[in-house]
Amino acid sequence: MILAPPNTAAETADQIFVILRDWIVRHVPGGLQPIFSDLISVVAILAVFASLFAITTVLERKGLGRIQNRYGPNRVGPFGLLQPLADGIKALTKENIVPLAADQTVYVLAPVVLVVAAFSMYAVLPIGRNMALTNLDAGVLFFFAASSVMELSVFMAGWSSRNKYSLLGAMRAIAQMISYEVPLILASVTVIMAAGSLSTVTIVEKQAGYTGILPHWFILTPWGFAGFVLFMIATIAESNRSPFDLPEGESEIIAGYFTEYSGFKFALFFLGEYIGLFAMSGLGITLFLGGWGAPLSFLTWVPSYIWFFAKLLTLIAVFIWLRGTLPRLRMDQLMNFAWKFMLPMALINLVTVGVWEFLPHGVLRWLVCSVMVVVPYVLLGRGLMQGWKVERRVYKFAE
Amino acid sequence: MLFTIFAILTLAGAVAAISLRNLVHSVLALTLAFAGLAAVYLLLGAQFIGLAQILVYIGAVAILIVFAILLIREAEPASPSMVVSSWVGSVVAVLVIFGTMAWAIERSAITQRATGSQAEASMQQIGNALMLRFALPLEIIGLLLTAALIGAVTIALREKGEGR
Amino acid sequence: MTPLTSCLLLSALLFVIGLAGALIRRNAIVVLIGIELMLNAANLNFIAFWRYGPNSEALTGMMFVIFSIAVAAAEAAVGLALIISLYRHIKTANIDEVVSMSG
Amino acid sequence: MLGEGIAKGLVETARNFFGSYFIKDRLTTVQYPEERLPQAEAARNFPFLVYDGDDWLAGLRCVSCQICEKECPPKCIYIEKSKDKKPDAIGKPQFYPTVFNIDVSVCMSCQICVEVCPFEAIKMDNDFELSTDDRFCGLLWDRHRLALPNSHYQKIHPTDAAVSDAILAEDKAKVDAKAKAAVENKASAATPSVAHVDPGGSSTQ
Repeated sequence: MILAPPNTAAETADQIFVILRDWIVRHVPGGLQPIFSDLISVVAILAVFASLFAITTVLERKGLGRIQNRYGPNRVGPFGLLQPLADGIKALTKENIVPLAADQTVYVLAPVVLVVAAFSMYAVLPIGRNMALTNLDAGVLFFFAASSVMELSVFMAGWSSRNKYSLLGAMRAIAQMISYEVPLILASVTVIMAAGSLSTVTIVEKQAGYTGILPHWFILTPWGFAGFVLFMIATIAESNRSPFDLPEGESEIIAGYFTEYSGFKFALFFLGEYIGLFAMSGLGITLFLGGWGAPLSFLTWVPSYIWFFAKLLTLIAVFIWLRGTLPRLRMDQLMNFAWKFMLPMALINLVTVGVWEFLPHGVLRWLVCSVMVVVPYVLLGRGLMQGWKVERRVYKFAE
Repeated sequence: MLFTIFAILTLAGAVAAISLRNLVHSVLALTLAFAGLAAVYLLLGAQFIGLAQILVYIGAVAILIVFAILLIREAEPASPSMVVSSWVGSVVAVLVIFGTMAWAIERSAITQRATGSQAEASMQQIGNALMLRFALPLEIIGLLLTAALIGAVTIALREKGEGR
Repeated sequence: MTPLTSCLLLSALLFVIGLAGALIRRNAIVVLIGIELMLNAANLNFIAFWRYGPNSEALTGMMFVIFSIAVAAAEAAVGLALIISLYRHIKTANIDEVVSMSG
Repeated sequence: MLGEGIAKGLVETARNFFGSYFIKDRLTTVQYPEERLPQAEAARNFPFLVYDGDDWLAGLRCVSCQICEKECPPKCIYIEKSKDKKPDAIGKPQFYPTVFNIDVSVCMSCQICVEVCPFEAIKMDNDFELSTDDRFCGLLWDRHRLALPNSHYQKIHPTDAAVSDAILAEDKAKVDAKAKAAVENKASAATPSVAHVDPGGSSTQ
């Protein structure tokens, strides 16, 4: 889309990439212009998020190291910042092993399907003002459709490897992904109800205003906060990250569904997993954290894409923090948590949104909705923890 | 042009789905057919249906079938024949049915007088239709899904005294 | 060939492929796959008639497909539960061997 | 309440993360090739042959009795005895090893060779950086490479070295006393002039 020329310096900085793209597109013959415009955006998204993946791997290892009283990687380049490069070279030069018993076609196809599905989620993600690749009418639905394809690729990888650990990992992963997809979608439905639209761009626009200096983000409502927490927990579970990393629990089933993958294909799996995580976090930002909007009204001069990536990096930092803190769940705990806590909470949250929309603006609806969220949380939490005996562990043979 | 490509994709997937010996392969071919069909829906302007198709059929039904295959451990059936004993009659019946349908489509007047209206359904319209005009069917579908859920669990549950 | 005709032909082909799978193959799961294909063929018909037929703003065809997808999901769940139950009783998913009631 | 423990854990890890930038105790890693922890005195890794004086060949304490070769559990020691004799640490004429090889890749650092050696000739070194890119010759250490002066032993294991030196000194004293007694016996038995020719004289004392 060609826009009117910007007026102020801040606006130019905000739209710099859009202007740049339009400028490049103008030098292309007329018939090819729309395709070329999309192509540039796609290439930019691929490049930006692939490098974000590289940065995240090194940040994650350094952060986890600091949490565990040690330095992370600090040998390759200054502060170990070139570590992803070294890892990439290693992955590319490693021998590309395909097990003899493996189902060749499916085995090779699985990582490709995963990466394609993960990247296709970015098509509807607004990473800045006027910076969504497409503004689909059913954007959120598209997002979940793409993410559901990832389950299939996990199954393909696990089944085609002909390895019991791969298959077990795939079964676990699919069971987990299906279980947590339900609260994930239900948590998003709250926002869809409040915004009255499935289009990601519209949802961001609905959160654009300010009251005083505080923005109209959905997270700043009782149901939005609960929804955000549910959404993020489900996101972690969907992308098989710690503490929900049972499908690839190294101590139990080696590496789960990508046990048999090596070299470049393994790197693709790794990439796909992180890209999926970023996409899901991006959707969380879009739905609850106001997308590319500034957090305070006097900060609106900062370019929109900077806010998006600042929020994304904050969420990534939280993921790393959680990974460094929490132990892995057991399978029964995982399923109990999904079906006995997340699902009822998401359903109650759905009702809360309805109440919120019907009650008049004011203190009353804050009070009612807070109670509607907090009371079930306490009760469900108590129910979930019933039968737990938290006591100091006695070591039989130590001391 | 695009329609032809997606149609071929769908048909190839469908044929592979019913003809491959390995059951998991046939499910993967089935997902190909579903994806092709979703693309056809998108091409026809039914965005919601196309995406719901991917979400439900690829994300749920295909995965469900795959799980069932793994549970009954018969991914590669050992039996020499893949087809039922009475397959000749079935083939004849299928061909007759296709002939009839093709003949009907060719001769039908409705295909000639199709208006080709370009109206696309926005999410707003679909939502309104579901919540107002089709509210009762929606509720019934919800009831049906719940019933199916409970029914499926009841059927598949291990019966008492049947333990390994 | 008008667009509607090609859609209907695709749907008919899909239907007979599904029918062939349901009638010819011995494995119960392939039969289920065939049934799913037939349902999809019907969905395609609805969409095609919604798109090219009169009164497309009423969205009747679309609604039909939405409900049909929901029904298909329920059908798949129950069907697979039946197949698993069957397998547990007679240790096979081969429908030729399920003959205990044929006398 | 649900989430309480999670919050506590998060606080703890956050303290670790930020503390690692300021507090030494929260970042205990030692950057190995550049920094090293001091080794404990009892640290041991691989045997070496002790020699006295400056000439490694002349000063080797080993008399090639081959007890260590026989006792070595993985049989990583190979010794060839010399045909001639030379005076050892305490002055007795003894055989010496013409070949004394230890295979680094086979040695399991058990210290049995040290325990059985009656001559204080083989001791454990604390050097652990033995890796090499030459997997044949680089891992088979000959007597020259194994020989290290007693001063090195005194430096790395001062307590053990003191004990070992005391034993040697005692032995030497015994030998000297015996030699003196022999000399005196001889002197009393034979002509006194012979005593001046005897090479086993107690010149050091």
